[in-house]
Amino acid sequence: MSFDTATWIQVATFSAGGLAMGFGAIGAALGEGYTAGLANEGLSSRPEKSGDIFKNMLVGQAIAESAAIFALVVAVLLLFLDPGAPYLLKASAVLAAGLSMGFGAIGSGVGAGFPAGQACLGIARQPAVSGTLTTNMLIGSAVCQTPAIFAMVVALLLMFTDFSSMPLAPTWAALLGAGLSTGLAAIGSGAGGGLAAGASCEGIARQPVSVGNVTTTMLVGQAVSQTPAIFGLLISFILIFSAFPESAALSAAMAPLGAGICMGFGGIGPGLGNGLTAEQAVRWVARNLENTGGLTRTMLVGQAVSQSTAIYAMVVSLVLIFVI
Amino acid sequence: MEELGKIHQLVVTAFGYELRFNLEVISWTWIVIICLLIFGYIAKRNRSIVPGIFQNIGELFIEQFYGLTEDALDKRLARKYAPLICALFMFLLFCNILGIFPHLGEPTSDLNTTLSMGIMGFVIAHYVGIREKGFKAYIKAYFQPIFFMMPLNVIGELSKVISISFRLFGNIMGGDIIVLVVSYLTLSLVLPPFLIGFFFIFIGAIQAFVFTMLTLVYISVQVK
Amino acid sequence: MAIEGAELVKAASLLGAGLAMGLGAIGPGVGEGLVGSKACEAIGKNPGEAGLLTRTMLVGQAVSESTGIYSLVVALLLLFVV
Amino acid sequence: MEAIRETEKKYCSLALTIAVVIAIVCFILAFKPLGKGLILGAVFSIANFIIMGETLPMRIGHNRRRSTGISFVSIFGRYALMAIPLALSIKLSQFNLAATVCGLFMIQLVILTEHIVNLIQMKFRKTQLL
Repeated sequence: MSFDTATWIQVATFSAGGLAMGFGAIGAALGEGYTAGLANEGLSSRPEKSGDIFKNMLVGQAIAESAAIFALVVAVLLLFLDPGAPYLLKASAVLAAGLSMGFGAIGSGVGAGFPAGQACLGIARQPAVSGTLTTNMLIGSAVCQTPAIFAMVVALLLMFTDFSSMPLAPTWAALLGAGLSTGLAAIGSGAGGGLAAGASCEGIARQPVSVGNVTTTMLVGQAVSQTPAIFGLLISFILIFSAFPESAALSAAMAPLGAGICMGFGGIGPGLGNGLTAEQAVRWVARNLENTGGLTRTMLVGQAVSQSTAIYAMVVSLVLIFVI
Repeated sequence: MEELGKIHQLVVTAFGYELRFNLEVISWTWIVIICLLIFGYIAKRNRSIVPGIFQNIGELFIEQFYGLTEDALDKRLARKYAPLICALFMFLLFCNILGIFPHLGEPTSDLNTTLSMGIMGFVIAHYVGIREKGFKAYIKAYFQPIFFMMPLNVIGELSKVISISFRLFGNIMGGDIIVLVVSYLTLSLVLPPFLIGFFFIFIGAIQAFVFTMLTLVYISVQVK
Repeated sequence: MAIEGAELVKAASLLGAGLAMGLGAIGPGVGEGLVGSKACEAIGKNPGEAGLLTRTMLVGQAVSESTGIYSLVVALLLLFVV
Repeated sequence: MEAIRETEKKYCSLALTIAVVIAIVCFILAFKPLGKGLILGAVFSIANFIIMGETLPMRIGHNRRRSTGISFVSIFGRYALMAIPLALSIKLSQFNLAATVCGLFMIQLVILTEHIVNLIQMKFRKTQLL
């Protein structure tokens, strides 16, 4: 049973489009479910504030869905855009684009749900600061979208760069690796950034005077949580743009694929871990305002140490790409 | 996109080996060093009770990092190592934000710079450890908790150098590449200035602080 | 394209190195994050002991990082020895 | 429900106004596909937002798993709607693709911009008081 090149590309684009949209929607749905659950709790404790809570939920959801809309855009582009002259490498490139966008949207979708939910709960607890809470929630969930944006950049690069002059044999694996690297690494960073943002909304509801310090600590924590995603993006760019010499050997293909998988999975854990650390730091900055400096310092050191495994993964990936 | 990851090198052949000098990185590093020296000179020139703007900035750095060092080490060691920590932070901070100027890049986006800083911190930490605890106690620490953990303890120590230097390198280099690729994709419209602000100033400051803190922590772990 | 035994072993060891380090990084990453989060919580409750708590956190993280270092060692062995 | 309607009205009218203004500028400068694409995207973005607001109360009152399921179905329904302008702009040359994508994010951009402007105004007011 043999197919021609055009058929292979078609198979790849359809599966990639499906993957991108499916995973993207799952992330957003999980986030919205979390929001709805906490909004329920808030509504039951203070039904007379239902207007404010609904308003906040609507605005929060509109922002939280951006990651899913990125996925939608990439999926529709994959499905409807004319692929141009068919060459076999295109199939691998579009499949990688779908994987990157699909996985990348999960983390941001889930992550943006945390601040939205906590803000709904917070409005029920402290209705006087609902404006500040909504603003803080929006900043937090907008920052959560950066890993999804990274994934979209990689997906678009994979779709629109012309690979026709590249040799097929190791490049197909490099492109798949590039997609997996950013896509998987974005899961941890997106969810981790969301945890920090959620804690900041909770903290502001508890102690409205702390808003300045809490927002700053949240942004610093989120920025450090994005580091694994940045490493994933770095590996992706290297895999996309470096020219691998042609070689039919299986090991030449497995090296870049292994590099991508390594960085992708290696970014999940540290991203989540950084988010957990940032969550508690932000929570306690809100309760213990005088101690902001000490908490931020400990958070940064703790996050830096928990990132070291992502750095080992990056080192192994770089060795796989450049040394082997 | 061809300039991605390309560095101007001067290759000198000597004794059958090829010595490579990254000329751009060396010149950037010297720019940072000269800037810091000028800053130090200006800050120190007119010392007074009411500080001028440069003296104020200098005092801010020194006060902060002296306090941090005193927290991590004790008073006696802090007098000795606070200048190192403070200078390390200022150097890395200047390095990381040098890239916002046109035609200049960050010396820290080259692995050689960060790795040499990391190795320097590593050597200093172990030197302090041997000096403070004595050679015997220092060696003994490797055989904790049981003696055959020795190889893993050694690898653990060495991996600290890797993690500290690759973290800084990865962040700054990643920022560089992201800015380059995004400017290429969006034809340098609107977005790159914000990205440059985020990566070079915000992330650069955070990572310089993290690097300095970790060096300090490695020293304090050796001492305690 | 005939794939010989040695070639297959080489390919599998490269992919295996990637998988070992990648999957091996998840656990320690989350674990160290948990240690860090608890340390932040404790410092929030008891700011006076910040120095001691930070040191304890670092020791705990160093211990939980050892599994990450094991996978790094395994990955490097797979890359350079096999 | 009044609050939801009000929010919808505020953001939708703002988004549509901005889209139309930019589109008119584009028409004057003879970038017709750009303006058309922007309006197309913005209209569907607004439709998506309104449907989301109207179905919001349906998600309340269930447990988390149930509301996750409902969200999943509603996302797929709404995104099938939002795929229409994208597919149209890919197939027809009279709509610019990039402008359509920008239009699809109009609501989000308007919300974010409004809050950032609020934040800056708040900062200014605080410093004036001090």
